[in-house]
Amino acid sequence: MDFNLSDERRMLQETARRMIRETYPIEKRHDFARSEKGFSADIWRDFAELGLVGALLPAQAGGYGGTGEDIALVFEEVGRGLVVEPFLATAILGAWPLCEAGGAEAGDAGTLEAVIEGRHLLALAHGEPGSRYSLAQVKTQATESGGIWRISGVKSVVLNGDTADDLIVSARIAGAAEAQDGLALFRVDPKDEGVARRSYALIDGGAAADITLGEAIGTPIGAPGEAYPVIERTIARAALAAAAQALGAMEAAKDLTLDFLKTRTQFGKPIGANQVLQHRMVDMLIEIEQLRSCVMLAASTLEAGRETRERNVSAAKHLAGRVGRQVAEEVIQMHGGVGMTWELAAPHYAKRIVMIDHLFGDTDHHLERFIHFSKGAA
Amino acid sequence: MDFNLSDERRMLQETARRMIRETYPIEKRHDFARSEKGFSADIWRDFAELGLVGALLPAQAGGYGGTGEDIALVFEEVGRGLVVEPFLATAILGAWPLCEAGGAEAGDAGTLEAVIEGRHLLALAHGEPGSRYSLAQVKTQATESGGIWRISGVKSVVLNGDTADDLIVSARIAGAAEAQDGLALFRVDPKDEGVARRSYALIDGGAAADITLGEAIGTPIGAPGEAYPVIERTIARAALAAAAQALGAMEAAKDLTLDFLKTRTQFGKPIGANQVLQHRMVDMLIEIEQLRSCVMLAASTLEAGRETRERNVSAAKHLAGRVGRQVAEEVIQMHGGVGMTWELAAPHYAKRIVMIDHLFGDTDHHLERFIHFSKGAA
Amino acid sequence: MELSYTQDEIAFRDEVRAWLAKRLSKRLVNKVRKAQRLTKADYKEWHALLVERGWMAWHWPVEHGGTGWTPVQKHIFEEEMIAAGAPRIIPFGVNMLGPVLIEFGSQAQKDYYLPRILNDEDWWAQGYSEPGAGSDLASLKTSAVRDGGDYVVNGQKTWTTLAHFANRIFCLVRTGPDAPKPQQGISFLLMEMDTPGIEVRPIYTLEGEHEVNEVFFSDVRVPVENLVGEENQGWTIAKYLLNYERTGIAGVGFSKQSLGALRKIAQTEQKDGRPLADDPHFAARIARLEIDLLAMEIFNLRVVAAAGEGKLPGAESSLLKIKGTQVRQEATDLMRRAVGPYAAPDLPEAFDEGWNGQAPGPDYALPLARGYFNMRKTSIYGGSNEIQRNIVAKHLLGF
Amino acid sequence: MELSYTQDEIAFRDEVRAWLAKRLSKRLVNKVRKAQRLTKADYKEWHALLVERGWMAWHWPVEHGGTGWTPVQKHIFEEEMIAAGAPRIIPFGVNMLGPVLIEFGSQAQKDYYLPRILNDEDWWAQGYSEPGAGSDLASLKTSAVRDGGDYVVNGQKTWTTLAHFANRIFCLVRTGPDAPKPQQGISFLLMEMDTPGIEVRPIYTLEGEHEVNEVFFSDVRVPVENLVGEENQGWTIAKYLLNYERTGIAGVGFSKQSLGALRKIAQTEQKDGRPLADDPHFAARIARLEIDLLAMEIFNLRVVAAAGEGKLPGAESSLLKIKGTQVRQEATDLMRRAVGPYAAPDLPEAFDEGWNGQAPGPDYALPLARGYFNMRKTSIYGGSNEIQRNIVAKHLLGF
Repeated sequence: MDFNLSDERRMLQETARRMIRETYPIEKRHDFARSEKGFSADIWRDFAELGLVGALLPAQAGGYGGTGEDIALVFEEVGRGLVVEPFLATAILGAWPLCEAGGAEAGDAGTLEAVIEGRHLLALAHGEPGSRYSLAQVKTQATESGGIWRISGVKSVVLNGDTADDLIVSARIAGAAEAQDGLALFRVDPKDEGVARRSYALIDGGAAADITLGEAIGTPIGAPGEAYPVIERTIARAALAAAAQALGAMEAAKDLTLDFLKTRTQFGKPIGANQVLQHRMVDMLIEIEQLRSCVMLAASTLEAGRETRERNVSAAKHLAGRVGRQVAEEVIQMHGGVGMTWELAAPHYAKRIVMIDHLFGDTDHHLERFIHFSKGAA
Repeated sequence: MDFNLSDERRMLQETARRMIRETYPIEKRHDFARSEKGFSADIWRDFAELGLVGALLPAQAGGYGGTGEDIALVFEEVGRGLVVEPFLATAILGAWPLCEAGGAEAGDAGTLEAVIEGRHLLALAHGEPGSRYSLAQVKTQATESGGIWRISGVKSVVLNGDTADDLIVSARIAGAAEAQDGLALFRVDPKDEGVARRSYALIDGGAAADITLGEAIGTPIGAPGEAYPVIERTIARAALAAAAQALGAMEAAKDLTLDFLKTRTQFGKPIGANQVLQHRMVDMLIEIEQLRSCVMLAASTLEAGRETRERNVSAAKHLAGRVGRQVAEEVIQMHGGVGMTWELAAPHYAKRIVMIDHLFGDTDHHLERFIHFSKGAA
Repeated sequence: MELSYTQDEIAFRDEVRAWLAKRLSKRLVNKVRKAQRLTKADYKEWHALLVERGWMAWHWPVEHGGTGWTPVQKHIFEEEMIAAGAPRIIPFGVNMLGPVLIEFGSQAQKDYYLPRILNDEDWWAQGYSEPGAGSDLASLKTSAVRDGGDYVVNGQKTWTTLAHFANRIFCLVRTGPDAPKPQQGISFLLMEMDTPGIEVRPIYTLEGEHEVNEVFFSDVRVPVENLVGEENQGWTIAKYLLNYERTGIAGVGFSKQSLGALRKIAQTEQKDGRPLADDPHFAARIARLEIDLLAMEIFNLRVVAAAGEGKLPGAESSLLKIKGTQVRQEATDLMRRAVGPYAAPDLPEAFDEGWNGQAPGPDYALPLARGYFNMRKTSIYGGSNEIQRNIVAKHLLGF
Repeated sequence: MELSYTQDEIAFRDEVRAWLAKRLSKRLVNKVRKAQRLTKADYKEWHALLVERGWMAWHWPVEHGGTGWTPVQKHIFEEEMIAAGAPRIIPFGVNMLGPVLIEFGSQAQKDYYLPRILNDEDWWAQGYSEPGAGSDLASLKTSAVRDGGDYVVNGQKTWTTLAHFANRIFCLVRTGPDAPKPQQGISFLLMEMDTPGIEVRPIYTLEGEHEVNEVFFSDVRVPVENLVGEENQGWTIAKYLLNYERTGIAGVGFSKQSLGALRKIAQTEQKDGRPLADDPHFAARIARLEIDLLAMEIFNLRVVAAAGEGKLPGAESSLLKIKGTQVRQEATDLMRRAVGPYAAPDLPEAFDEGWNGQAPGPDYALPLARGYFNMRKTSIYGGSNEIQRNIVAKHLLGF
């Protein structure tokens, strides 16, 4: 049993933390987050050069990491820094289907190399209006004719969908609207005339897009009809990343709040002299440590069998949502009036923490999923 | 809109409160609760003489009350005094089916007169092994032959079942095990050779019995096969009574705790000087006021239509369970070590409050029931 | 005990309801329902209706042009306004300064200001909070120094709601810097916003909205006649207002509105091909909220009814404030949950009246995350819930 | 990072597991599983096995006859004992007094008492708490006044677990009544229970059980040789013990046992004709508990592993204590809920070994309400959760 990071990982952690701390003050972050792209292309290339994208991908894809531990580690720092660059969209959601299904092909290897170098952006267009958090509910249709696949449907809230150089699109080639069988993934050129993108900002910073596909041409990734396991594993990675990101954001928000409680005075003493606030901080601390433990567990079993992987990822994501609400609300409440303002960093952390619950399944969704994958363990 | 008690009810409340406070110290209560009967027959007669039984029954049954408001009022005092005498078993669970279904008949009128005078005890034998909190799940069978009804089955945790002079027994004459149709109520003489009773104490004081019926002879109450509405209304009254009892117990327990916090010192100051305990007391206070409001609402609509009655009773009973756990646990926790001892009254209140959640449906059961009866209100 | 309204109260409710149905414009209701930004003109339109009907000063006694309503009537009026989708009545003039002037103002002040409030001629702002003196008003620093016939005011106020719409402001200022206790040296002063030396700067909230402001005072000269009450009597006035009857503090009407909207959303949103409202977990969340609200409504009415019998709600207001904000916040939490991924898109332009674009998801989803974050303020302003608990601990529990 | 046990640790676990399977009697396991009252003879039987195997002093260093186990091994040992259904090891001699004597005892004390603990010849009780000095040990009043070669002890101890089984007791007593700080005048004293003037009176818990006691001291003469450490050094010793490595403080093993039992019960109990475990609300309650426990197990192992690297867990123990008791209490709460009406019957006689009656409901239901109420103590004893939060606020958060 060993809870310590290896030397390589410790270095990766320190690199990421330092770079984010030094180059990413909150004002610049807001500028990036509110820009048209929703992030900074320059900073993204800097992150890539430091190896933070490659750390999220396995060797066979040209990366140098990609384990659960790597993902948790990088995304904890992403969360701590309130980073809006497209780590999730490009390095997890976009790249992993390529790694898994087509990593060996020359074409994809070139793409992944460009991804790792920060030159190529991806997005996963999977969710649809009404699909909520269901992974299998796909109504977008793909049909083949003369060796050409054409895709039609609507994809919603595609993270960084507007700026992606390639879209990874899920579509149904057979089966009922909620069947796991019959799904396929395609690479779609966003400049295809059958692709219409509509971009918008997200409330916690960054951008997403709704994408309408009308007979858009797609290149299959992996065997059409058998994409569900790839989607499930990709979303498991993304959910772990989101939980780790929430953890990092909570740590930072907790530290800011602690600092505020110690320095801001009211009725002639620091606010933190109030025992109730101290005890509530302790309760936050406990739950953050619980979340950290659960993220570690999910990270360490990300490459395990399906039941274990899904169960532990759902435990972590459930807890991220449950603890997240508590922490976000306490952070605002303990800051008082200034906790409601744009000016401070703390409320932006609160927004990010809460909105992570809307990514890849909320706390209720993952509790149900945990129950489902626990049946065997009873 | 008027939240004040009428003069008559205020007098009833004062009478009950004074009598219970003066004649019912906690040591005597323990003696009653741990006696073989589980209560004091003498005290029961005193209560009846004061009119506290009659207040729970309507005029047509010889009583002088019986509205939701009367029930809530008396049971709040029963809860405040941690009373173990068979108010629930006799005056609500036993008497109301007679009132509703057979109150006009001469035989039952005599019984009810004796009940009101404290000379006759009743018990409702309805729950069965495995029926949990379901009202319709009755496996006990009744069959008629030559004008004689014979009843066979097992009834569990029958409140005051061992000391009842008459048993009111539910049984099925038709339909599937969980159907609402096909239920009947019978009056059964507990001395019938087909009746075997096994008595035991309850963890929060008082006694109950498991009752095995083997071809026991029963007299129908109301029309056999159509008893479900009577059972439902009776249990609604009982659930309201239980919620009001929980409310009274919580008020008393809260007062004891407040007193303890102000008088017991630690680290050189009263325990109550701790701001965290003050704030937690305030949270208790809020929830107790919420419960009080909900009990008032359920009481005022007890005679309304089925949906309104059941919905509001379930709201109150749900809240009694939810708030009850919080209050009971805080009461023990705030008392510290002595909160774990037999000697103090506070932990006995905590036990009563928690165990009320096991009567007539717990907090989850009533939340579901509330949802069910809210469908029309959306 | 009778938990329903009397015939008279029902008649009153119907009168209010009918009036609102007739007079309140669909345009305004639509903006309120869509959580769009209300302009100064919107508020003025709404206030004008109230003025016309004689209900502007709905909190005041009859002799000053008010309605003389009972607490129950006031409660009904508030509920009906909210249910009808009316904008809120800006309270600073009519509900705050008005009662203060009636109690403490000079005859000249009453004669001048009260009619202007009654006719909605002034837009008042409230200058209480300062940076570092939010819940702790006694530590405020803005100073007013007597110089001839004027006070010269220097300092800063914050959280000044809609000060950018206001032409007047009432402020607590420090006139007695050497008073033995900090709350003894405070006075209550009226100012015009266009007095030289007053500057309003916006504060942007965490959703990026401009609703509150900072107001800076540098050498602002205010005539001595604008002092309300005695010099250094400001604390008494502030406390009078704090204890002033507040029927709407629990926000029951708002929560009922939210709950109704939530139920509709949960019926519309799908989860695995069925309405979200049928999901046992979500249904349980809604039901718990609904039960809390059901109880709180009775709790609130109990306090209102007691006020009608002359029992001033003291710490009970604090209990209602705490529970009320918990319920309101929970309602907005469930709304953002209900719409799943569609809670995330943020289109600030969609909250302007002119916008006729298409929301990424369902229309109703757009304001929900904003609403959730915005509603966090309710447990902070007007005395945070922590302050409220301190008050209850002291006054109701005797700690 | 590697969250699983090493090969060596797995081998150790298997060794412990095999030994327990072989040596622990079915009779004892049965009593533990049924929550029956354990007699003194039961504990002695279990202790004798440990003595025989050389694992009695599992917490001690090798040089004093202990096991020298790593924190991870200790953790494994505790988990396996609980999983096997072993009684608890009475900690007062072996886990509390032993380490104190090793650190502070005289050579004579070590020579005499340590072997007797190793061989389970003494049953020690702990005399710390007093009425009015539970969490606040510094205010204790039991006095020890020097008189020739003896201390004369007067006063009262309380919450003395199983003192009615003990032949010896270690006590904190006040020897320096005039010390400038109250914690400076305290000493650590060993006594024999049959010394004249010592009287043990039972305290009955809220379930009516006798597990703890009051111990009264009137003019009890204790030889000066029975002082451990220096006179007035008692506070240092008490604090040493408080910070002494506590691997089991989170009670993960107990909670895992409870969770397993709970899942079985929920599979057996029926709700509307289906297993309760399939009810979405109950399933969600169990799942939330399970996730909390899953997380806490890793959290606990992180602290254990850090201890193995020499990092003494300080305030982390407090975090684990708080969360640990919350989880244990939640587990017992769900168990009593699970059995519905059958939680209510109480048959005190059913918890004696001889009882072979029939429970009113299912066998497993009988101890559940008792277990729920009994488990409330875990957030009170050993420093209440409020005290733990104070400790964390001070030491981890720097308030």
